[in-house]
Amino acid sequence: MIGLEHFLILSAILFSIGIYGVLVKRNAIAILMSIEIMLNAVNIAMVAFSRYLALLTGQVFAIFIITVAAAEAAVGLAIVVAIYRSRRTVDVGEVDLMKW
Amino acid sequence: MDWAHLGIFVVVIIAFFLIMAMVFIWLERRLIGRFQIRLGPNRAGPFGVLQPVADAIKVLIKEDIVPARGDRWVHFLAPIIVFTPILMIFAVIPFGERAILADLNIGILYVVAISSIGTIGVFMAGWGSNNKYSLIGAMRTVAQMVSYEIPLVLSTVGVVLIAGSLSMVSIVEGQSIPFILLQPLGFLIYFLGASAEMNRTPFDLLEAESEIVAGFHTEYSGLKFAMFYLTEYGHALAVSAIVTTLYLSGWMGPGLPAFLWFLIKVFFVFFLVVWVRSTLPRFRVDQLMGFAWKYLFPLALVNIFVTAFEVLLWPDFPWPVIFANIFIAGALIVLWSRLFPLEGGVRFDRYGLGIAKGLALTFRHLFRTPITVQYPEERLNTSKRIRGNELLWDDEACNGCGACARACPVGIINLETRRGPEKGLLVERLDIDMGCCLFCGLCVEACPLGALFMGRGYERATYRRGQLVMDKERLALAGGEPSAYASPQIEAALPEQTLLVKGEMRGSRGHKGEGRWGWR
Amino acid sequence: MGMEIAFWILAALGVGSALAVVLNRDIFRAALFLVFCFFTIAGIYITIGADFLAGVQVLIYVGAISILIIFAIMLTRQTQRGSPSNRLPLPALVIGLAFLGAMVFIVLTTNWHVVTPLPEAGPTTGAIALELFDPESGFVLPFEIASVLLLAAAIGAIVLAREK
Amino acid sequence: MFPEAAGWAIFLVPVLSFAIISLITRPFFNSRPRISAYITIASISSSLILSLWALVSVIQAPGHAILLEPHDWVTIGSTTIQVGIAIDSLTAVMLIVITVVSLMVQIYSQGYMHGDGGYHRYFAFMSLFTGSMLGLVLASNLVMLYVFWELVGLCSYLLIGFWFHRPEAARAAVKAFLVTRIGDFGFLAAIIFLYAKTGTFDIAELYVVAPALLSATALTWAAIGIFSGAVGKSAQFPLHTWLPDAMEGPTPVSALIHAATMVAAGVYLVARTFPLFAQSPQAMTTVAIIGGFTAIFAASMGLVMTDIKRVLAYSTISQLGYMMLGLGAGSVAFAIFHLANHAFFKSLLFLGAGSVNHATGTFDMREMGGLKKYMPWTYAAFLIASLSIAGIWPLAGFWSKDGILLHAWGSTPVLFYLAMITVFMTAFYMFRVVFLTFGGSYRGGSEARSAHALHESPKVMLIPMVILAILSITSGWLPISGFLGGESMGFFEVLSHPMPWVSLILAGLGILLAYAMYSAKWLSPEAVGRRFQALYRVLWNKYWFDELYERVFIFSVLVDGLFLVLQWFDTYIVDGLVNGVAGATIAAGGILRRLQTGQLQVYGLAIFIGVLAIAACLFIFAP
Repeated sequence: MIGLEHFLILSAILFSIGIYGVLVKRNAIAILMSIEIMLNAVNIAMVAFSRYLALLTGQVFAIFIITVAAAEAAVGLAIVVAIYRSRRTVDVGEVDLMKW
Repeated sequence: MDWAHLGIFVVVIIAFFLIMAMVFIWLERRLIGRFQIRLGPNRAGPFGVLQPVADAIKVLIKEDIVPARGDRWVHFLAPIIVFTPILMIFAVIPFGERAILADLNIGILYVVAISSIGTIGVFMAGWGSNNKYSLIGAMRTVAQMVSYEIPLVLSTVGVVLIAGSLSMVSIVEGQSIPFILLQPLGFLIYFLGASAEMNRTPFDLLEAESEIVAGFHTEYSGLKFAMFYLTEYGHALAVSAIVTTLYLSGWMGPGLPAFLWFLIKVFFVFFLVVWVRSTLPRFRVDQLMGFAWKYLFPLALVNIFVTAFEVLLWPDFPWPVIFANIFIAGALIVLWSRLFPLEGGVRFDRYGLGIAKGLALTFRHLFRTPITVQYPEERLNTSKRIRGNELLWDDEACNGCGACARACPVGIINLETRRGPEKGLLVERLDIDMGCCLFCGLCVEACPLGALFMGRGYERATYRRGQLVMDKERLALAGGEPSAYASPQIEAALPEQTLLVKGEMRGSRGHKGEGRWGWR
Repeated sequence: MGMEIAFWILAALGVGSALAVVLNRDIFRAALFLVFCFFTIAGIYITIGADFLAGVQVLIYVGAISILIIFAIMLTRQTQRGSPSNRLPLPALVIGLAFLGAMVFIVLTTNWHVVTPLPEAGPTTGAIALELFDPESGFVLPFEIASVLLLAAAIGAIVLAREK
Repeated sequence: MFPEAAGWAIFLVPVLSFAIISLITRPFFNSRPRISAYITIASISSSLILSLWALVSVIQAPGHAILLEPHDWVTIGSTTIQVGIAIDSLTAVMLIVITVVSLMVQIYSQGYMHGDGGYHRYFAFMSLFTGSMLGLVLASNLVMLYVFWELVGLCSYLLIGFWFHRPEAARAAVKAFLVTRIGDFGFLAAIIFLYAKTGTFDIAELYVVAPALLSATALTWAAIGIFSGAVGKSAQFPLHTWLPDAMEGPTPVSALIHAATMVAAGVYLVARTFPLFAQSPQAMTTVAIIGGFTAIFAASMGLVMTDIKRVLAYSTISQLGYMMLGLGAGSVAFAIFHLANHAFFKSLLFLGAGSVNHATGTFDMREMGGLKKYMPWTYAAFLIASLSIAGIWPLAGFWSKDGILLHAWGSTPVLFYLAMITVFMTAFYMFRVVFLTFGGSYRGGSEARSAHALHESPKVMLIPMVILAILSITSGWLPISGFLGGESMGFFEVLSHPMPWVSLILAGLGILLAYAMYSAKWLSPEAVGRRFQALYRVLWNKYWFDELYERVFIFSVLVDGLFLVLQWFDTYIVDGLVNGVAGATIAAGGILRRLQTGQLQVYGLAIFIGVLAIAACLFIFAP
């Protein structure tokens, strides 16, 4: 029988993969993709809670998370494109104007 | 519903899909033919119904070309990813009262979600081809599809509001009045949006050969191309089915069995699609996005507001609402196009009448006799002065003066003579290489005795170039019919030119004798 | 039973495609794997009985966000350079594993007060709508704020990405 | 019975008029400036009617006072600040004086300000001023009184600087504001001191409580503190320097604010808190000395000024000194009586000066002359006011001035002698003005005005002047002093005393001297000036008080003394502290900035490590 723990651990695995991607990738778009994985992992946990605790609020929260993720993707990618326009790179290692 | 039942249903749906796609391919070609006063494919099988099969066989045995340095896997997966979602849409199409694979209670959402996957496939096709035209075409196509998807989805919200459910079955059952009457504006927006989603005329400029090669599937051939082709018609089928379900009360109808009603409506919608395609010209690329964002999108929003308002006020939708909605739709379309003209000043209140006229014209064409020539059986009624691809030589009249050989600008007339018994010249040899002939007719004009003529024949195909070299026997006048070119006496003798086609006179009954397609 | 098998398959595919996203050097393929990952997650929603959310997941993530990401990839023309790693793979791996360990530990040691027996999974669309828009305890205000956020994000994205 | 709402309405109606003008008519009816004038006049008229009602009620009320319960305004901890109004005979007289003079001035202003770009603004400020002034006299507690005290100061500032595009006006406005602030500081300190000692702001309560709770010294200081506010507001020595400069404002403003009402607020304040002063002989003496000295001191400067408004300004200071002298001599009744009379004739003098200016375009008397012919009404009004201020029987000024002189004789004879000299000086300089302005022949005016351009002012300006002239004659006949608790004198009976004769003779001598010098030319003013050249220079330069304040006090004491110390403190202690902190931060930042690599993912790593650490801490330390 599949229990809540299964979904939560799946969520944890995806979240950790996302963390790894965020920390490792050089390409800003790849980082955004990893963040999307993390958000999806959270959503899985939310939906699993809503099912196993019989509270629909979890799914409502998932919807809000999706909304925010869409906004984040739009703005984030627009920023990446804008950075690419001005600096001809999307390597976050090369975008370090804010140091010192 | 047990597994066996499910499996059978899936097989039935796939079969239905494939057959209907083929029927649609045939139907579209035939219909476009008739809209354009042609016949369309009519050779393979009765009325050409086997044409799609023949096409399929042809395509299956074609070579599958993968571009060098292309992304092989992406290139391979793209047609599948484009094709599969279209097939999956049919899972929620109610063909009859209980003839539905899965009556999901998120029916429309499912349709919208699934059909959005196809865009990824288009992208993959463009990317995997490693061809800049493919990629640009793919990106433009995707941009177009995404843009038109928004008004499309929004227009379905009106239906959902009235039906109070996302489930397709509930929507059909909710249509005591077909929703096309309650949602005329929504129907129009959905129809136009879906046409754009399918990349159909007038929204097909991104895969139009004259614009950008063939768009994202430029580099596809063989079976993979067939998949795209099948997808196109499958998509048309799906859209027709969805429009039927959402706006035309699905399977419901008096008298006939449910499935038949469904089919009739599907064909009707497809007929509309083809009708529009065969009538309207393409959009200009700068107007394409503007139409979606400035015209369809706001109107779809207004439609939602109006519908929501009506749902609140009159939950059971009395019939006067129909007229109110039709009036609102008309007023909105006219006002909106007046207020926000597209680039280049395209205003639909100005062109609307033209569109209607064009549709009426193509519709009238349906009832006209096609002017297609069934070639080997029927021949064109050629011009009196036609310069056919042959020359005719009158052995009796020729005195071997060689004027023709001197006049020939390309020097292909090879004339050998010898002294004859009455001091005249006898033609020993006359070879003309018709493979090099310009058909300029200078030789005919140069002949002082009228011994050389252009011929009326135009069907001289050979397997070798050498066989095109005519000798005396083959040039003999007796073998052909001389043209009236440079020969007034022959022209006078010929019957009056009528229509292009021999035999029975063809063409519109309304235009009989006007010679609109030929020379008198 | 069928749902269990589906869960295991989908979970494996999801984790695999997520790994492919972070490990693949070809950014375009990574994006495709991301799409696939989203898709498997939609499938997992179905196995939990969240059908509406599955539809939303496909519509938003597969249909919109992925397209956005692929467009961004195309616009930034970084495909030749691929998506290499930086100098931190090892620390990142350690952190990721530590997170995983911590979360798994917490998941396994917490009493979640799961409802037993589990209620039958029914259609969720209407229920979610009631939950969202219930005038008493609903989320009408957050919903409105979310729509304003989306509008702001859309306008902001246009302004940011516009060629000057 | 007088309703409380009517009492509040007296000062709130003009404030409302201010709000209407600034919020409605100024933005929306900018092209119809007369609306603002009408609104102002209507509001002040209603205040006048209500004030008359209040006066009648006060006369009928037992003890000549209407007692109204105050309302709580702000409660901070145990401190409750109340607002309330109280109407007694003093207030009632002040109300009538303020509303009458204000109404006259507003009517007059319609003509005087005609065509000015700031018409709306002018009437808005005037409404606000009148409302504030009425609130000042109505206030039943010191806090509210102080609020209105500052509000009238603000209005004064705004109206002196009404033509703010003129640098002199802007400077004069700032000067007035700052100089009065010095006095206000003492006043505020006294309020706080009194509250700290007695726990109440209510004036009526203070009458009873303060003498009981405060030691004699403390009471003296409190009284002196209050008096310092009065010194600032009433331009008494040594804070008198702002009032002559305040003449940069429009002349009706000078008439209303800087002659009749606001400057008299100091006198009113002392009168209002007189029970406190009465307990302290030292304070009374201080008031009397400052008043008496200011009277002669200002009058002496008025002798030589050539600007008509400045003469009037010094005259005002001098007359205010009289009032202070009267207060110091212990006669509230005569001080206020004189205040009322002075309000009428001095505002009339200013309006007359404004009328003259309206005709000639200048305030310099050397360029006037001979206006009697062209402006008979103005001349008549001005002459009446001059006679009144000179104290000629039976005009208004005579009655109150002689009352004060009588009391001064009773308390401190030295001041009485000074006051007598001042009477002479007053008569002299006022008639100097009369003869220079109206006598002789016309001397030019400002450049653009030739003699045939001279004309009498329009009726809207003349009618207020006529009414004020009538009041300048008759207000002395009213039993105001009796009403205020002093003795009244019979109309002819007063002439049976020797004292009035002395002052009348001195005034007559002053007039005679002025006639001799400026009309009959028996004595040449230039010759007299040369004869007393040293004195003339002193007077002409106003005893160098402006220079004293500016050079010595501001530059030497403040800028070179105190400010240097403060600057040293600021530079080395305060800045040193701040810079030290900043330097330390920079140094620390120099070390820590190595951590900021700009590499996003390093930060991300740190964040995740931090999250893990927090989770670990929660796990380890949570119960």
